[in-house]
Amino acid sequence: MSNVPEPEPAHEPAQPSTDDEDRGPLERWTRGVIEDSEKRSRLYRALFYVVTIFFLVTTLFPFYWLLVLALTPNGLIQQGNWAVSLPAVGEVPFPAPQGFNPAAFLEVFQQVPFHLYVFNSFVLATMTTLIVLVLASLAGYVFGRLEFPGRGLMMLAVLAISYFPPAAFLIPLFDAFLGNAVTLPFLGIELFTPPRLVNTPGSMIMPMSALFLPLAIFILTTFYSQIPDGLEDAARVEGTTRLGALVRVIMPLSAPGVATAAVLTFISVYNEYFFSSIMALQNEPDQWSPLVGGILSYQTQYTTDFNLMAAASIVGVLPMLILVVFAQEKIVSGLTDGALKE
Amino acid sequence: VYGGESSSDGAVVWGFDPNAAEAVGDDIVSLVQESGADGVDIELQPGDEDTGARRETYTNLLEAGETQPDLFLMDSGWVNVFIQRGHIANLSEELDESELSTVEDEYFERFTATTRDPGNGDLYGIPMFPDYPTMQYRKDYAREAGYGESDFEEWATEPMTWAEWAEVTQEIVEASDAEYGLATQWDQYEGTACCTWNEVMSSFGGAYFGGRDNVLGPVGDRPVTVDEPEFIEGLRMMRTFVADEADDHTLEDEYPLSLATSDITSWTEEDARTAILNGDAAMQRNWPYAINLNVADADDPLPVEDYGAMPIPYGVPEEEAAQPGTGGTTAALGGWHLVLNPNSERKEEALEVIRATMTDEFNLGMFDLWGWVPPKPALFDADEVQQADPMGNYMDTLRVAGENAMPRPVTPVWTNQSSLIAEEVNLAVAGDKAPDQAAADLQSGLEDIEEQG
Amino acid sequence: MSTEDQTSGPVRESRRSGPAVAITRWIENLGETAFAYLLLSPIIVLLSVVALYPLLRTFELSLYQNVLTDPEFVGFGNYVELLTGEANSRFPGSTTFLPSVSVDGTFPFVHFGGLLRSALAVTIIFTAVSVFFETLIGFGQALVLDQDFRGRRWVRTAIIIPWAIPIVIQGMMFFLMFHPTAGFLTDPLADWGIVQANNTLNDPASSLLIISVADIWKTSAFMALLILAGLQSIDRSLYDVAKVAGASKWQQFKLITFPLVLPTLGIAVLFRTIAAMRIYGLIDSVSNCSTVPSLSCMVVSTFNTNRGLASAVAFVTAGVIGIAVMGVIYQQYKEGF
Amino acid sequence: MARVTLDNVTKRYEDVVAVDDMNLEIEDGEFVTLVGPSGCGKSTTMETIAGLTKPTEGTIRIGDADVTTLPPKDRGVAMVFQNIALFPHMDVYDNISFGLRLRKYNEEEIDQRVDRAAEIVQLEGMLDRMPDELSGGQQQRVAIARAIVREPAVFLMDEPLANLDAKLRVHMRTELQRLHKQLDTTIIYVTHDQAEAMTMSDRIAVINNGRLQQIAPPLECYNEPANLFVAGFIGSPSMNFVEGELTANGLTTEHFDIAFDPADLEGASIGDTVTMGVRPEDIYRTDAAQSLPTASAPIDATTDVLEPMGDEIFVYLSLDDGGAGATMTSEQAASAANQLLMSVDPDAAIDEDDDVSVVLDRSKIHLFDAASGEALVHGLDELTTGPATGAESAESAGSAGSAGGQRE
Amino acid sequence: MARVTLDNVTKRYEDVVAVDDMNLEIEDGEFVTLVGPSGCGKSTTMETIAGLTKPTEGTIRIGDADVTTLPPKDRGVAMVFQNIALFPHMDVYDNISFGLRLRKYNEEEIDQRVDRAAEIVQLEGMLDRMPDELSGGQQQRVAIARAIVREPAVFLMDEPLANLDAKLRVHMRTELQRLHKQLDTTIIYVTHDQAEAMTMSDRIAVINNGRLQQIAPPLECYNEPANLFVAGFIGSPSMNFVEGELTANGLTTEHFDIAFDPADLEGASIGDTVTMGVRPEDIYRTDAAQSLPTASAPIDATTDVLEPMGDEIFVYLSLDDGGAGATMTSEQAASAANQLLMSVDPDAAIDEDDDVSVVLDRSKIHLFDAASGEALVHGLDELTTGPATGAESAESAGSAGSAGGQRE
Ligand SMILES: Nc1ncnc2c1ncn2[C@@H]1O[C@H](COP(=O)(O)OP(=O)(O)OP(=O)(O)O)[C@@H](O)[C@H]1O
Ligand SMILES: Nc1ncnc2c1ncn2[C@@H]1O[C@H](COP(=O)(O)OP(=O)(O)OP(=O)(O)O)[C@@H](O)[C@H]1O
Ligand SMILES: [Mg+2]
Ligand SMILES: [Mg+2]
Repeated sequence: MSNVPEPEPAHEPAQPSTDDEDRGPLERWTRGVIEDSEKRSRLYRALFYVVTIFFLVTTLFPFYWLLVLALTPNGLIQQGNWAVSLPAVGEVPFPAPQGFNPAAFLEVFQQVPFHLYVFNSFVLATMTTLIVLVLASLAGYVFGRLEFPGRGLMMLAVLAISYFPPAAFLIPLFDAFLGNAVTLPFLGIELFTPPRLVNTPGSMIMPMSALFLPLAIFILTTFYSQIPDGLEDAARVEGTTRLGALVRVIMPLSAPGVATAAVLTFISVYNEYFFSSIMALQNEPDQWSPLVGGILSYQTQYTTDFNLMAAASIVGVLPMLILVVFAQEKIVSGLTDGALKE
Repeated sequence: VYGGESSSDGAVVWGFDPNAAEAVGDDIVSLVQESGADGVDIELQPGDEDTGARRETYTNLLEAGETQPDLFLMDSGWVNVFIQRGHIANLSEELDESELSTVEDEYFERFTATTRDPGNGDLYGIPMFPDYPTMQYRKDYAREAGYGESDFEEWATEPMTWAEWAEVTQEIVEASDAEYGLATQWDQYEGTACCTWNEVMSSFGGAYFGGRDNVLGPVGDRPVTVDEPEFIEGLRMMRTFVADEADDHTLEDEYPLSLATSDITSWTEEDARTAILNGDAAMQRNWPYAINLNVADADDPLPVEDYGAMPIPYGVPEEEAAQPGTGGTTAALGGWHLVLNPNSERKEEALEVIRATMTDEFNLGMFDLWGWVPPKPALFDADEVQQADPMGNYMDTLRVAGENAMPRPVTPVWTNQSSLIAEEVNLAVAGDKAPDQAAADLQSGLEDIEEQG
Repeated sequence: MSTEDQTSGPVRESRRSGPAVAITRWIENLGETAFAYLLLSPIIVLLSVVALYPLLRTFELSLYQNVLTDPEFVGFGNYVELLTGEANSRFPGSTTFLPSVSVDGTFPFVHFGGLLRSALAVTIIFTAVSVFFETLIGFGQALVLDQDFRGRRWVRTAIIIPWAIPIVIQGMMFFLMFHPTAGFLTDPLADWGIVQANNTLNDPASSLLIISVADIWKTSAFMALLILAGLQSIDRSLYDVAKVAGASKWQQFKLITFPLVLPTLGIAVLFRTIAAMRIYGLIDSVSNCSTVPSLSCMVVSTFNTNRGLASAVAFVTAGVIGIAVMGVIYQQYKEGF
Repeated sequence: MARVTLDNVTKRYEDVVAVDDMNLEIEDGEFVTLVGPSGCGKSTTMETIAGLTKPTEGTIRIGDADVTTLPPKDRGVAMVFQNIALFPHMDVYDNISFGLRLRKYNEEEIDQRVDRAAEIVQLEGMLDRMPDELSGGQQQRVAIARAIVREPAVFLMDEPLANLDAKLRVHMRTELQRLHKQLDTTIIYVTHDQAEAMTMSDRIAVINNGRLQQIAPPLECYNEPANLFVAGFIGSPSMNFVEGELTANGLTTEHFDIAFDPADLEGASIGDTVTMGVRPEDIYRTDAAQSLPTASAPIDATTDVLEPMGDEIFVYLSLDDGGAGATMTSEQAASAANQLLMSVDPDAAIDEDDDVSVVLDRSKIHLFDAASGEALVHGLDELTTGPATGAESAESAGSAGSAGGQRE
Repeated sequence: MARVTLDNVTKRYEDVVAVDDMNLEIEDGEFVTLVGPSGCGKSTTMETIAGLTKPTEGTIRIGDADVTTLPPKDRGVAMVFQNIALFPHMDVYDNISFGLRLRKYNEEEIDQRVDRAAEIVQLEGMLDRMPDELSGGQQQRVAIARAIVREPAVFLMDEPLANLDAKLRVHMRTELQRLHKQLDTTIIYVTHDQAEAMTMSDRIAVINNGRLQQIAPPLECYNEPANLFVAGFIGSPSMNFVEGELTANGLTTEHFDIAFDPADLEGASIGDTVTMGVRPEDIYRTDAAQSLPTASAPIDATTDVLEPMGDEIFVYLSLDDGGAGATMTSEQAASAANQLLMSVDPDAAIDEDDDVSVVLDRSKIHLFDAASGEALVHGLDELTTGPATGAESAESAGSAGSAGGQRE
């Protein structure tokens, strides 16, 4: 039908013309892939699975290694022979369980009251996450959606806090949390005497909130700034305040970002031990020492019980695993399903 | 949720050694109670196995004014720092005159000194046990090489030179199932600097700071004597033990190659202990607790007949030592004291525990239980000690070790120095650095630290 | 007159009286700037108390020599010692990392003597390597997770879970993998010449490599999580437009996905860079500070012996990080930050 | 070849059938407009053609190739999206040049084409604005420009002019038509603007509930709607519908009769219920209809409400005295049995609540089967005015007033 | 009281003045439509009233209160946004009930109101869909429902019906008008649909370039446009404009003259350039205009293109023989000096390329000052056909053919 000469110099430019001779099988295959969408999508899928499996293997292998260690009686570990003989290939260094000693897991529980540590970790992480989310949401809204003088500077200041090694905060905070008077730096003027906070959640939550706040602020700033103004406008006309719009519209719409900030904060706190090990003076569960404190004290007390260490580590990871399995389903993939319209 | 400050209501909490607490904790508590502190609840709280880490934890605790633990077991190497900071209770004020004089009269004063304020001599801790390492070995393997009880008896008290020892060990390895000869601790950590290397170095007539008299100072006014032939010689010997092949820095003519596993450069005490227990190593340099554990409390202990001990071999006799007060067999002096938390809310009970630990009964009981060498010379010859099972069998060796103990160079700058020493010595023995280069670098590094105080 | 007002039943907010309403109204009427600062005030308070105050104190501390035993005001003495290399001997790992390339004395005041040079070099190498690979791998993982496929939930869990591992456990894993007794990886890797066969975890280069790999293993998940969130908030209809306009998968990625996740990616890289430059815990649990002396290592290892110096190092570290991330910040700033 | 063919295309969402067994054949170079009520499946049809949605069933061909599984980028179509969907991170220039850059046109060519497109949509000088700095209409114009720069074989345009003012819309229509001619492209177009559909299209496809109702040239849809739905949908205000019964004399409704010979009527027989339809402009006041050769018998009515529109006035006629509520409007009037909507000249002297007599243009009366809605006949002028057996059958249809008459 | 008053409101973006010194007084209960070309500032004006944008200058009052700084939620306004802006994370029910839930209405009341609103916009049964599962028109209806459930004092509606089909649009118009009456609310409305503007509004505000051009009842805007812009903007197709010179005998243009006495004309004197405007429906074929009492002198022309629209046909008349390109359309015809656009009955017997003679309805001829664009007069029938001094001044304007004449 289109015998009409093309009116414009270029419609869509044609695919580079291909001369068919002298092509090897690989080239033919390549061309087949380029031209045949069916083949191409099969290739994509194959590639996709290869990549996925690669990621799975690399991330999971260390856990497998822990499991092997935990199940192998310590005596066998110390002989350190991990070679596995494969037909044709010969000896391959690969850890396979030698012997089977699940008792290690029980033993670990006899030594460390994991349930108490896990409880502490959850309380600390939940409270910190809540505080961080609330504060970071406010800041994210301010930085992401408002224009005001000093904005860049404030963001820089918040960011700069995270430049410092945590140790830089430690001594004055520790002093203050011991109940010593807080004095104005350089001037020596005594301001007030705080209550003794060591061994309480407060002494851990406060510094950890400050520590993890900058990341959350930056994440939320990015996400909040991307919500179209129109939606906030609509909410405000419907009768919300600016903060109401934040809570009802902007936050739910930035849910992937909020969830990510929450997950990152929660995990970070759960795994934090610098502050908690110092503020919980003896890493005892009744001093609100988190799980890491428990595992750590375990590790440092029995340095050659490799199987027990591994078992303790696995036990320490389990709550997180469970949380990630269930929470991510609720938080992250719930959102994905909403966003993914295919 | 956690209403009360403490979970162990009413108990005296005692910061303790984790290995002992795990293995014989209950027995120790009963022993204390039977030794006079009956009616006192005692809870042993295990600390870090690494002495440095335990010190930091205790520093934080005491600085924070925590009331618990009420009692601490403190390494003789760092009690002094706590005394300086005023972190621990002055027992001269807490104890009766008679009790104080007991300490003065009955204890090894050289060891007790490490728990006194150097200024006024006040007592801050009760010595629990001095610690001297020995060379422990598998008699069963040695027998396979043709050695017998007479040899063992001689070895128990007569130190060998490293060359003799290496030859013997080599023979044993070749004749037995052992994979290698020597297991010891040689990681980059305090234990290498204060102890294992200190012993080898001293036995070659070397010293960090120009001899025994300068060990405790004065910082900055003592020579650094590291880049010296005897120092390098010792390093080369250790390198030779570890090396697979001869090279410019090994002394393969004098010592066998591969006598030790190269793994020792990542090892600490427990690695070494398990290596001999497993039967991989023929010999192991370690503290007395390892004897007790390996022949009594381990899961699969060795019989006493198969486990021997000897003083650490030496490089040069005392007379030939380049640095004053060194040479001959040398055992790094370790040991632990019991100190009192000044903030304790159970001071009375705690003092009762302290008093109980001062009894001979306790000292002997601990020797029996866990191999804590009694801190009182009189007890060394006591029948109970000689008959203690299994530790009594090793008393002779321990005495030799004790007589040749070398104190640790603990000064305010020691922490910095020890990590530097451990690093250089570790690298030299691992073959990552030439021994003379390591010595030279260490020399300048230590000089810097000395200068800056 | 409003019909809304006439309806019974509902309580209109504006009708309710009381201070809450008055405050709401007052807040709502604030100008943009005042409103911004009002919302920021709780953060400002929190950060002043638990961040600003301690930092100032620490800075004060850094002007003293060794506060514990004999506090003596030395002004910027600690900094000078640090920069001139005089303080080198107080730190671990002063002589081991990298063959000593002497640049001493090339600058009038600052001597990049052994220590600062190794710490800087270690920190920068570690940061560059780990952040680069984490970004790459994290992006890949995020793209995988953004797909819809059976078992996505489990793959996602698997990919995230390393991030949920406490550093002490992570360190333990890798420590054990290369432990001469318990580990199994040293020999094969040494055969390939990747790590040193003996004393692996006391060898600077091998340890740095292992620590980097350990960090990449764990922290790619952080990148993946953030990037995934960015991916998911992209308006899907833009892809429709792009598809119809003729964009191939790659072009969609390049022209839509990438620019739209760029802000998130920027944040991820920024924070990873900062965190990587403060690396300490992993070093401590896999190897040690003498072998892999990072900047934070220097802080921690002097902490109990010389707090003045430790504080000074902390500030120098912050300065170094500030300089290092300037590029990223500038990028973000241009994006409208 | 850019013929677009849909064969039995069905698109089902969980519980909704958006497109239902659609068969559509659009010739190369044709301009087809899809019209239909909101939610009837126009956009979905477009999406299946573009390849953005895989049809649940059926095949789609562009030219001779089956493209059902081909990705959008290989189909050679450009689309203006109903929701506009500009790339928020690109300025106007980058948005417009997007497709060209993808195809690696050289810079000059791109510049030139973008300039031309921007000129067509009258956005010169806004090329460096970001989308959020544009008004709604400006955004829509960017979307149009983005599609037209590509000059592809098939254009899909989903309500591209909805947000433009009348003048600009007229301008854009012209431009689109010129483009259509110049490039000889196939254009599939969705609009709710009847004038647009009428003036621009070669054919109009009327869709309802996902089903194609009629596809025909605009005037055919207007004058010969295939069924009740099309008749009611095309034309604004809507056609008047009155239900009645087919008698021997023609059609009998509640208020009036129309005389014709039902025997001439295929597909319906006496006694059937049929619906009569007549457009407002085909109702005349009896006095103004002298010139009308095909007038029906006069019907008495009362004027209810007048709605002046500028160029015409809508008059709501009430057929019974009860009258309708004052608020009844065209929409209701069209379907209410006792109401007729008539449009008259703006100059006409007509008042509210007047008694008037009106006639219908018989040649413009449509009859539909009330049950199936299918059209029976368009224009009664070809039918005889009475039963074929009657003597009056010879009577000319031209004699106004005689054909049927008022009933009360 | 929900009077809405804008006093000297100006809104400036960096380099764009979106609203320029706008003064607007909208009475309580009034229905005012804002019209104007794309980008003229309608949406921005709405936003300032809603409180979403702070005006750069000026004050806004609702009722008696100055609300310039009041937050949107306290202004008692509801708004339908041009870009629809549904909350994507809420289903239809939640979207509609959003404002009610904020105000803590009880569940029952909410349910009831949502149901009613859903019924009005014909979305019953879709309440649990998510926005992305709706068609464009359905989304827009949700947006309308969201605004109307609240029943506030002031409604702002920015092209609320743009994506709806003609029928639904008519329905929605009716509903909005009923709501307007029932609730007695003030409605400010933006539309590009002239019919909508005409039928619904009490007054129309015509805006151009951010400036208010005219605010008046619809027919006034149509019949007595204040200036050239309004005249050209209102009415579709657009008014024909021909530029000419004012002479002693009336208006002289390139192709024809219109006779009147310029002395009667205020604001212009002989020699001035004026623009004459006449709408397509006010041009008649001479033979069909016998009944027209106010016809001008006949003008000879050639028909160019015919554009059948169903209910009318647009005829492009060429005044000179050169003719225009075949593709010239209403838009160009309106402004081209040698073209006139005429609309005729669909039944009219007219062909392309016919020679025809046409007359203009003098009573519908508008004159504008060509320089300022201001209207001079609407309808020349009140003016005498010649200079006042001439004897012919007594001549009745009713005599067709005598007033002015064709010029070649
Ligand atoms: N954020 C902004 N920055 C710069 N210019 C803007 C911005 N928002 C709007 N404008 C400009 O202001 C002018 C008025 O915009 P407005 O949205 O009010 O137009 P409108 O009359 O609603 O047009 P339409 O009918 O196309 O929706 C337009 O020229 C637009 O480009
Ligand atoms: N993702 C979806 N899930 C469920 N139903 C859908 C989805 N998308 C569209 N629909 C439904 O399919 C039908 C057809 O939608 P479509 O968008 O094609 O309508 P349309 O003809 O374009 O209407 P409009 O004129 O309002 O834009 C509608 O009833 C709509 O509600
Ligand atoms: Mg649609
Ligand atoms: Mg607008």
